[in-house]
Amino acid sequence: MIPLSWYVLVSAALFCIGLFGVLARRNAVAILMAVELMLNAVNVNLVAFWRYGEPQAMAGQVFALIVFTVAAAEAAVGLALFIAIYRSRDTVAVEEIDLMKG
Amino acid sequence: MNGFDISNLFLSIGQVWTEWLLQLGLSAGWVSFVNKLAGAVLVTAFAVGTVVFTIVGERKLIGRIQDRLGPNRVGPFGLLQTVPDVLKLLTKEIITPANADKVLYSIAPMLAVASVILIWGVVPFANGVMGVDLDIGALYFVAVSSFGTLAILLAGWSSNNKYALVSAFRVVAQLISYEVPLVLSLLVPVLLAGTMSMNGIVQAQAQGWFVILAPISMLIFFISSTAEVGRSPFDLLEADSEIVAGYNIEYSGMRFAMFFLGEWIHAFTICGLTATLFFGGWRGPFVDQVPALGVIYFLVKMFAIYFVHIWIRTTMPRLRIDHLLDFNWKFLVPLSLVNLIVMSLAARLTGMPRADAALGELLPYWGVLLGVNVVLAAVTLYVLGVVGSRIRRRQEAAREPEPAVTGP
Amino acid sequence: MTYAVFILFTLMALCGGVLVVTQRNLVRAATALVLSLFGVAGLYVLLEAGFLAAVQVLVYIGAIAILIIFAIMLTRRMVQGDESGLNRQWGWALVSAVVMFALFCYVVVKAWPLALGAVSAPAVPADSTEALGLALLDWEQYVLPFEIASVLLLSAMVGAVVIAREKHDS
Amino acid sequence: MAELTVLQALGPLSPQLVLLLAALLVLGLDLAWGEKRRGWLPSVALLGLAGTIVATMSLWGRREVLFGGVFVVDPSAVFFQVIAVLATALVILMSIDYFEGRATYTGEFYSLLLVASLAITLMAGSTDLIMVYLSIELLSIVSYVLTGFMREDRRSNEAALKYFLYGAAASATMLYGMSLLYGITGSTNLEEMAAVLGADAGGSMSWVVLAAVMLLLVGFGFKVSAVPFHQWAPDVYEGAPTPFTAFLSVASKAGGFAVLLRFFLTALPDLSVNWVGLIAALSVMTMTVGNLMAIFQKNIKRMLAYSSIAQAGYILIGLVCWRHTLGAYGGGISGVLLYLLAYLFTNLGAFTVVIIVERATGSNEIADYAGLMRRNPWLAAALFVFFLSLVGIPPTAVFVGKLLIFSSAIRLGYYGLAIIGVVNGVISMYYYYGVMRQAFFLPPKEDTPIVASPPLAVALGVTLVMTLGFLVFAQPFIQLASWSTL
Repeated sequence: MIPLSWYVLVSAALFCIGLFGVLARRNAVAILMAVELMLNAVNVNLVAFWRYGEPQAMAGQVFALIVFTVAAAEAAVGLALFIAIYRSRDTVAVEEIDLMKG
Repeated sequence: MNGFDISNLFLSIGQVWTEWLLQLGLSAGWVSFVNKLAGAVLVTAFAVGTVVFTIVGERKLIGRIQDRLGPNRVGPFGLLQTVPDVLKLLTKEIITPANADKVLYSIAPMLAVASVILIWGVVPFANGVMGVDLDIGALYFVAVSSFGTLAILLAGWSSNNKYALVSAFRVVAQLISYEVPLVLSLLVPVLLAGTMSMNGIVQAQAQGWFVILAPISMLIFFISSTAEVGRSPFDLLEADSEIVAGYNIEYSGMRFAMFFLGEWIHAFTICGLTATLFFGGWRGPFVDQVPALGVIYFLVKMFAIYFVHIWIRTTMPRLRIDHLLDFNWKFLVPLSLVNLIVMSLAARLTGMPRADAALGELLPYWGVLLGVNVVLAAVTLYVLGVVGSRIRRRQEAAREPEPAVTGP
Repeated sequence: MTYAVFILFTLMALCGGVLVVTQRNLVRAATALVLSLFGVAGLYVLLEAGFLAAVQVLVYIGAIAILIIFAIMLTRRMVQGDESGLNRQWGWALVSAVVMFALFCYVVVKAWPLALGAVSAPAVPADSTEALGLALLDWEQYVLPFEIASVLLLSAMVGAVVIAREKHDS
Repeated sequence: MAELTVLQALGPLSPQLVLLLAALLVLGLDLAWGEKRRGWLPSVALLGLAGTIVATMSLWGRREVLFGGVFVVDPSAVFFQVIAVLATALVILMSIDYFEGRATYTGEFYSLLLVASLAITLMAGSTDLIMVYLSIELLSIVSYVLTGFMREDRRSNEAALKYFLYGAAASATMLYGMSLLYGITGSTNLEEMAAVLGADAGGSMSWVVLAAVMLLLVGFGFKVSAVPFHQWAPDVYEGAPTPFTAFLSVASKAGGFAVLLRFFLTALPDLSVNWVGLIAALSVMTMTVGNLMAIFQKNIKRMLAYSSIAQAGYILIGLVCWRHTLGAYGGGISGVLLYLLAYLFTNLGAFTVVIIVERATGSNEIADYAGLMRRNPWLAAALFVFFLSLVGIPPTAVFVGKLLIFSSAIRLGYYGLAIIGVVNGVISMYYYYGVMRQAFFLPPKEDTPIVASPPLAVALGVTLVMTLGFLVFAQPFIQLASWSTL
């Protein structure tokens, strides 16, 4: 069997890639995609811990399912916001959205 | 191993084949790998091979319905017509538009074909004769289908052509919307069978085909799967008279052929699923004694449903996009939700009959479920009638000031 | 064999991820996201969570990724910009991500051994999908999160419609 | 604890059920009633909240573990439920006139506001990481929508986008921490987690737990807007519809603290990692940065945003002093709870004034508060009282909270924290005085008097009375807070 730590490392790598995307991308949609990567990293962790912990107790899988649900809801609301903001100013580049500063 | 059993032809062939491989000196791990590979090749070959005949069959049928002869030149009765057609398509030049996104442009057709062939992995041809008997087969089908949407979306976008893009938008609107009633109606057989395994669903229909127990679900599934395939009257993703040919307008040669192939496979795949989920799949007389018969029953059912598809295709005009979406969101989705709730309540209240229940025990079960469906259908029709007449009255009231206008 | 499959899916997930955060073209980035998500689904299969793998494909690829691509297309004027997809502080972002990863590696390796041999885990019960379903509806387990999740979806739906709907011109 | 049957389990959940029903009812009535009777929707929502309070009161003093340990009802949860419901009711009063002619979908606003309130009540009782995460996200997602509710207002849009991006990233980070905690302890239940961590004698888990706690703090810190996770707050406070800004500053923050308290005191009480130091550092940064940045603000909503950040810093001191209990009334945690309640009335009062002025002048610039004294002396006086309370001058409401928190810090020997807190209070006087100077000593730009519409006047009256008479009126709450020390 593959050691648990391998999965956790893959998940850590995926999380850090997502983190980089969140910090470095200009476009709001791209940032959202990076956040999705982070959430996936979390899910890899959860499922791996479920598998190598107690597979009879479903906590990890339930948690992962809840993360799916939340991710879907978040994406829907986020994309609705992007569309609304795009209507009002033709850009979703985060640096150009700067009406308020201080 | 208990020798070769002709009544269970396919499983026996599998056994003989496996033993032969083992005798060749392969290790057990390799044998299972080779078996899986062979299974995949077989299923794919079946899917692709069937297309060759369904194309001819469909063209001839459409011809008859439209009072023509259809193809009749190549081979006996024109049966081999597809062969030169395929050759022609494959030898055409593959053109990539100058500003297309090349990577995505070439990925899209493969994805389109893959998504439908993958579905065949879980369709049972006979009891146990299937790619994999996943315990989540029904969910797998829905999941894999989503690649098809993605493929069309990518094809439309990467072609850098506005008609293709418009088509891609329609695709998202249509396919994603119709996926909702599709999944909701799919849940009813899952609920009645108590399993998501495709084979398990067929086995559960020993107590009556689900088309009898849940006809409304069957209708919803049938309608929304027609929309998923994008066939008339839901063929507006490629409405040739409006957006030339839709998402695949820029494609040619082999790549176009792949879209074409994917679409045709999808068309009868959906029929195979309808047969499996609602019409008892491989079930039929004497199938328990002679399991090999299941394949024949399954194919007969599948093509019978496919015939209805073609029939509809030739007789129904295309819908408009707003009508199409209205129909889905304002009719199909609410109906399938209500249907799901009602069916689960009814199934819960009557209780599932045992696997070996006699006819006398089964009849009340059938009666209740069928009765529930009839009542639900009656209520639906009544509501439709009331709403429809109200809308009509409003339209007439709006029309009155202009008596000069006639006709629709 | 399992290792090869693991490495394949890991590569899919990670390479897809890297493409997501570096690709300038957003539709390509979204396609890379699909690749990455598919790799993750593969990892679920390896972990014997088939149901989650199917849900991953269905929800993430079938809904979220398509929604994202759709939003990109709707707002497509900005997709074809010439500027780089990264902002000015991308160097710092890279450094912090790498440092973070190094820290995680340290922590993970301290807690869970890397060694290949002697890895064992209890077998997954055959009906784990059913167990999951029962856990979600069990009064002594997760029925409350399950119900709250539906409230969440409902409010998100109402909210998204309110926000994205075009102005009324009744 | 004994297992409960289905009906017995629904009883302790009745506040949440009533809230949910009210939210659905508002949504449904909005559809059914149409334009004409939409004006009644806030009343329906208020009625729902009244029902919730009644249901909450029936749980006074009870302790129940529900759904196999996913959710609990205890005095602390009840306390936060009260906070959530009071804040929501006041915010609804404040919004009735605010949206006139500004936003179309007011029915959805009230409905989603009730859902947000529901989310806070759930956060207060969650004892399972799954439930903690889910209720935080429910609050967040509804908050994104409500922040961007004025779709035609570009500031509102922009605020929502920023809130969304920061929030999504913060919650994903927090979630990663949760997954690590689950991995190391094998459970998502806070109690079980505490048991596993307590049994970990060799400290082999401490690295992972430390990493997980830091990741979790990103998410919790985001919700309570603690520095350095506060960047979203000023922009969001400025852009969001003002009533919702008020909600964010008190209710949403209280929810964050509810989770923070529950998590640290249930899952990590035995200091398997030294989280007290982390919280103390967070507290110092939050107070100082919040107060210093507030000085430079020209927009009152932004100023209140930074002030609200600083207040979170004071409250965190209370968590640092969690070990301290002082007779029947007091201790660090009681201090946190009472501080939050006092802050609720005070800050909502301040925002009520802001809304009244915004409706009259159409502006949120501090410069436009010039001559408020002449245009409406009551308003200026009320604002003065609220600011006194925010600084923590006796006998106003927040003074009580500050007293409890600082005295706990001194008793436990955290002199440094107490001194930084007091110094920060002095700094904060400076910017509050800036507004007061405009209001009392500078001539008005226009002479038209400012009048408050009836609902706003009611909100102002309630908050003012509670701010001034906190010691008198809050007796039951003080008692509840002293029970509530988990």
